[in-house]
Amino acid sequence: MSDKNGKNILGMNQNDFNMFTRRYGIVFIMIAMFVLLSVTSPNFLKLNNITNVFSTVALNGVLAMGMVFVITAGGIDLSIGSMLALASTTIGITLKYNGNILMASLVSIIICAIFGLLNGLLIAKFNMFPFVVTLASQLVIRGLGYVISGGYSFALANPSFSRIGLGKIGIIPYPILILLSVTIIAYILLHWTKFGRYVYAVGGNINAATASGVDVFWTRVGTFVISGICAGIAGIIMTARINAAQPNIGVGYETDAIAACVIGGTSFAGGISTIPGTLVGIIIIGLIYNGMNLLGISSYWQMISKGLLIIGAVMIDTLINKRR
Amino acid sequence: MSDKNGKNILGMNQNDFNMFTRRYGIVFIMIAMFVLLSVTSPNFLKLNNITNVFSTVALNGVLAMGMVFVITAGGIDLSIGSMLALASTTIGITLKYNGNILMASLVSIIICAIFGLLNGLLIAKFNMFPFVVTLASQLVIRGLGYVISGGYSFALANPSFSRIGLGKIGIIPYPILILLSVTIIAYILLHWTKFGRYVYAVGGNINAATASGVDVFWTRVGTFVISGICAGIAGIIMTARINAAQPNIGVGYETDAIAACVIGGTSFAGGISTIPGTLVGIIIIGLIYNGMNLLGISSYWQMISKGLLIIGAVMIDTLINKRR
Amino acid sequence: AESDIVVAYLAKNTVDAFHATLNGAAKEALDALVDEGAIKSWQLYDGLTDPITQVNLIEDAINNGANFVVFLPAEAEGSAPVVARCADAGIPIVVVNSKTNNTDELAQAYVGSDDVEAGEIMANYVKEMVPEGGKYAHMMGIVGNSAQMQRGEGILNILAEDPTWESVGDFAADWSADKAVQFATDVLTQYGDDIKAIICDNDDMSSAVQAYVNSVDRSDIVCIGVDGNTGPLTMVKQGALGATVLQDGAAQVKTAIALIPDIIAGKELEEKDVMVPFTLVTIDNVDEYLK
Amino acid sequence: MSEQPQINQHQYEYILDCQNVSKSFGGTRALIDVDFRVKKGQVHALLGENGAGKSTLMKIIIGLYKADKGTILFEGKPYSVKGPAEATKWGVSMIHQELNPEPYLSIAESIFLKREDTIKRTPFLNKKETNRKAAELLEHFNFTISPTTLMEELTLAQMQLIEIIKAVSANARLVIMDEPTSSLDSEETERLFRTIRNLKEQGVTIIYISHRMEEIFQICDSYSVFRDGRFIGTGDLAAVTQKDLISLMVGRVVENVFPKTDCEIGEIAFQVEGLTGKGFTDISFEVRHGEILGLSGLVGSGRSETMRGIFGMDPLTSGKIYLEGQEIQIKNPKDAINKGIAMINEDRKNYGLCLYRSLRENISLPNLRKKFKKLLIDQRREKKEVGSHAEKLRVKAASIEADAFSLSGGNQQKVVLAKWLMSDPKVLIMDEPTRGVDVGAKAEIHTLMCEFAAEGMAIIMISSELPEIMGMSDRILIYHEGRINGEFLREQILDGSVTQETILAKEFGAKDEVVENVR
Ligand SMILES: Nc1ncnc2c1ncn2[C@@H]1O[C@H](COP(=O)(O)OP(=O)(O)OP(=O)(O)O)[C@@H](O)[C@H]1O
Ligand SMILES: Nc1ncnc2c1ncn2[C@@H]1O[C@H](COP(=O)(O)OP(=O)(O)OP(=O)(O)O)[C@@H](O)[C@H]1O
Ligand SMILES: [Mg+2]
Ligand SMILES: [Mg+2]
Repeated sequence: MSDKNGKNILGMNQNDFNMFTRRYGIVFIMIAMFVLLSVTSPNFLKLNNITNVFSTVALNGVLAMGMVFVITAGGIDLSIGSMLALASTTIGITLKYNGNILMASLVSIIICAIFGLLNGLLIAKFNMFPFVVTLASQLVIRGLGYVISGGYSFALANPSFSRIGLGKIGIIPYPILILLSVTIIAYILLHWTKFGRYVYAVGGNINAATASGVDVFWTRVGTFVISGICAGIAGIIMTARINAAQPNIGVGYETDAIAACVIGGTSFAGGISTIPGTLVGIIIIGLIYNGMNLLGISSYWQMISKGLLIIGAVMIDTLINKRR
Repeated sequence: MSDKNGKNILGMNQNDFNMFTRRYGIVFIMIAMFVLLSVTSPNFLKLNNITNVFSTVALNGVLAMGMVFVITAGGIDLSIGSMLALASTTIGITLKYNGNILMASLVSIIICAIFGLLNGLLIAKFNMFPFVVTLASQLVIRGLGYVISGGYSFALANPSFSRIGLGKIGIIPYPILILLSVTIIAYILLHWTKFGRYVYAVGGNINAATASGVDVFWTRVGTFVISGICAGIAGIIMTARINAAQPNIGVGYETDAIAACVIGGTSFAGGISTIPGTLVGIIIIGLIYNGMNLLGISSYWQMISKGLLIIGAVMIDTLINKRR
Repeated sequence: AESDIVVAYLAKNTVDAFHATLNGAAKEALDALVDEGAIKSWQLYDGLTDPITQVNLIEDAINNGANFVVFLPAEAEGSAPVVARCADAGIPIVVVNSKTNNTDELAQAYVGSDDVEAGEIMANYVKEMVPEGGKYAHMMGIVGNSAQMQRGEGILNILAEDPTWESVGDFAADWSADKAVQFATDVLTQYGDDIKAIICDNDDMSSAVQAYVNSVDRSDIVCIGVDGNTGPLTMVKQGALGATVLQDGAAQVKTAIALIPDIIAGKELEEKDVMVPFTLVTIDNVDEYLK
Repeated sequence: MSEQPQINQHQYEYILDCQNVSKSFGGTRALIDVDFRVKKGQVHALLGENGAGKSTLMKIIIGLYKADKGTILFEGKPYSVKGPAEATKWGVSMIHQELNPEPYLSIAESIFLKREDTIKRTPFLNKKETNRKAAELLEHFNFTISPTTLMEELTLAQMQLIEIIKAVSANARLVIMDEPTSSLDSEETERLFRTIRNLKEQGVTIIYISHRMEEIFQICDSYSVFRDGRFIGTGDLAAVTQKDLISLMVGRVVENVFPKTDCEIGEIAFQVEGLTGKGFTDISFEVRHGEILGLSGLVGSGRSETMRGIFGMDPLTSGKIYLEGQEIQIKNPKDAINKGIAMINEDRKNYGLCLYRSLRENISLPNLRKKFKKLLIDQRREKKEVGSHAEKLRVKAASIEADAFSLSGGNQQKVVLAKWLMSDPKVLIMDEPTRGVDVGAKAEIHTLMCEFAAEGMAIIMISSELPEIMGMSDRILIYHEGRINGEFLREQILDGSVTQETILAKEFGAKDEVVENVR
């Protein structure tokens, strides 16, 4: 998936091999889960179910694609869950007064981007801890969502908006297409552009980045803006899927996004991550939910399994890498 | 409050003065809030209301007293909210089969302490990030709470358990007494014992602590055990107050505990905190809720105010100290 | 004479669609009482769907001078101390929407609906729409919540006895539309055409699930839920959703508030438990309820 | 360490006896079968170049590292400790080379960390007693400061003094001092020496590590020399001269290490005037195309600070900077790089590399803006250019996709070099370019420096190694306490009119009349 290993897989030396297992060890876990589920559940491999897994993970996936930028640059964004809610109410209100789907989507993305910008500015300007800032801004953002909606949820004025969540092109539902586009853009941005390089440098060693002429301030701010934009996009998918503007949704969604990044090999210390890895992390979480539903395992055990899987993934990562 | 400034306040030098404003600047905010509320709300200064403010903050206060140890040692514990739920179900079940209040309380504290120990061991042994580990263990702990209760809430078999939450000695409700005891013990532990000194040393500079021969491993583990114990105690108060075992309770309670620490001047980087400061942080959060309820301000604005206050407190702290 | 009654309206929360409607109706009714001079003032306290918060808030309310309480419990068990506290302090309390386990002994009155009835209405509607029977799934609210438990009981009352119907499981969708859709997709994959109905504990879920099944060309599946929120009602009107069970929250809270003057006056109430019936809303009667 | 400790007649003569100690870090062999003995009651100098393994052996003794193999006897008893706490119990304490302060503890708290007093028969800290004892200690060392001051408020030198007090006050029988004077001035150094003499009178043994030769002869009784992780020799200081010691330490032919070639020196490329900032005052100098300007001075004399100021990493209070005759403004490193200035930082780990990223990313990082103007990075061209630079510098690595982390120190340094070389700088600032670099690599880097100069680059080199300064510079500026205190030309060194002693004297602040200045 990544261009990096291509030519080294044959004749890999120890170092390359480590790099390989580190980066893609998690792929084997995903494949193992696929195989296990195909065997235990006759319905798993049905086309319907596979598209279903992917359209279910689309929402979380888009969030994770934003989160991975923030974590890679050494931050964390706890406010995306509440941004979902704000996006949803914004869409509802815009549709009510304007009716234009595109307009509503844009407004929701822009509003979330602005709050991402504020997060980033507070963090980069005053050197405050991302955890604390986004923990606090999360309250403010959710509060605003309630204030502008008065706490009411309401059906969308333009019912065709829900096609974004439920419509298809051919056999592929829109949410999957959105996730794919976001993933491709994220891949290009993180792995192929200068900005992506700077994100890795800032997360890897902020002093070295400064000394190499990287604009650390705007790089950090940029990651939070990206996270905001992704939250806005995810908010559109979510609003369309539930076909209503609800200010109380999205609680705890940051957890799954962070989990996807971490399972996908993103280091919490910053500087290490891949977009394909994150995608795999997202799919694994989707498979936990889907597989356990198909097998009739209760949601309590799903919760427990997810927790154990996160710990397991990080522990394996730590043991393979033996480093902080 | 702390012994350090006592003799220096008169004839303070610049250094001491900085320390003073850093540590106790927040006290002035608390006093300002007291004055403001006394003026604007005729009911605020009633004895009943004051005891009520304190018994309301008792739960969050006990949690914050555990959290401050973890943060001071450079960690974070996101699992305390779910420990509340586990404690609650444990108490319910123990009371059902045993009926002994003391036994039920002990069991709940021990179970939470064990999960704290597990958190700590994973973090200190494998050098995993506290955020990730406790984010994951939170899911496991809450899942277990659901599993052992079957997801159902039920009234306590021994109704006199609720006296812990609602009873009084003289005019002072038990929860306040519990908070006071926990605060005093935390104060002694953090400010007067070797363990406390080591907590500061580990959070301040883990390498220096190692070089000085501090047992970094067990110090870190210890802080998580303390946090677990505090969550167990808070679980008792909570269960007694609602007089029921509820597995779905305590979601998001870690936020207020972290906020109390941060408002009280605890540095997220570790190594800086005071117990009196944390207590002030707790009271300030309690005053936000109580004051705004008395003034009839909606819960949306309470949420927003809390968020802004956290950002404000940290920003002032950053500006005063001008350091990472 | 000036009334000295200060009403504390202790809400379950201010963020769910259903409760937002209910709180809106309460505001109207209470403001009217203030205008009439029947009460002096009133204030809303937000319980944040958290029993501990409610237990704390009742103290704030009392300190703030409240001497009458209208209470919407967050939990049947956990919120019970609120009612006990009022009884202790001699403050009259009217419980609305769902009962705490001590409501019958301690509260002045209860106004609500019988959630078992709601479950039965849903089940009967499903039976009527699909006479030949089949498999159905049940999307639950947050497990352990009394509305969730009683609605489930009502569904079972009807369908468990019916040999033509078989449950494929109860799913913990936590009242959340998004989660319900996720479960529904998995259920459809697993059981395909055998699925004839998806019964939800609220209609945020049922409307979202119906929209989903329609989008995968399974509009034959009957989805139904409880509440009668604006969104689902709109869908009923548009024909996208067959029916919803209206829980007339507004009527509940209005009825409860209407009791206040009588209770203050110390009048004997005709009935301590006032039940506001659920209504099945279909395309035929939707216009009455959609404003 | 399974062998039985042999009880021998040295038992009472040697307090510490290390035999065949080896230690590797991944591929780096830091210690190879080292023997190291210290006689009781002596001040023993441990000498060796950077990276010789001195600190590593000391960290093994204090319990921070575990030896791969070897035996250590302490007063004849087999000695193996799991951590510093246990070492303290044996009577060993250490002043670490890298300062490691506990920023938020007070002086008293940090001196007595892990040795806290408790109130009698309670577990509670006796802060009064701790403060009193600390005050006493501070007074004993003529250090007028309140024991309740926080460590973070102290200057580097004060922190160093506290570290010394902390180690000395532990009532140890063996005190290890790893470069204790690196941030002390001469007066404070003299104070330390008085303390050392005091300790010696009390029968305490001291291992003294320093790169300052004068100190060694002033205070030490005996010496051991390490080179590249091996034990080279030991003896009494009375029996050797400074020259002997240096040749023991260096032990290699200098011509290979400093292959300075003469090349054409052109126009003035870079000039600063009256530069002042934190740590340096009124610095003026110029460098020409093709010239290597060496900056020499004692540790802490302000050379690095000057360069950080020029490069936009720290603010300047005043002064002007000219590039090829034009005045330029540099607000941050980005400006400097855009103008064609490159700087190799002395702190490779913190400022040089992103250790967990690939060589390719590290090398192209400062060059992306200039060389890859398109939206997307042309990865094929990047690989080609990075590859060619890595090849030119003969970086030894699995591939350019390997993590920087996996490289040896010398190769890491070459990667840093490559990243700045790729930016085609007009001016190259090299702060300690060969720190922690082995002989072979050192010679290679020096060869490369000559090549760059021949291509017309202006090079400013800071080095704390006099041979490197003398062997590589066209011109040498001497720093003393943040000011320039002299200037020498390569000719003067070649004709022998300027020697190490002359330069050292200048570094210690000698006035002009002592040493003849040609300019
Ligand atoms: N933690 C470590 N990990 C990897 N390599 C290390 C580590 N510590 C030391 N080394 C390497 O071991 C070798 C010896 O280092 P050491 O610090 O002992 O040298 P030294 O003699 O103290 O040098 P200096 O005079 O510069 O302090 C060096 O090559 C160094 O890079
Ligand atoms: N991290 C630091 N914090 C505070 N002061 C420092 C720090 N680093 C250096 N200093 C002080 O700044 C002054 C100049 O140090 P600088 O590093 O520039 O010296 P130098 O001549 O480059 O020596 P070297 O590079 O050999 O250490 C010294 O007084 C030193 O004590
Ligand atoms: Mg050393
Ligand atoms: Mg330097």
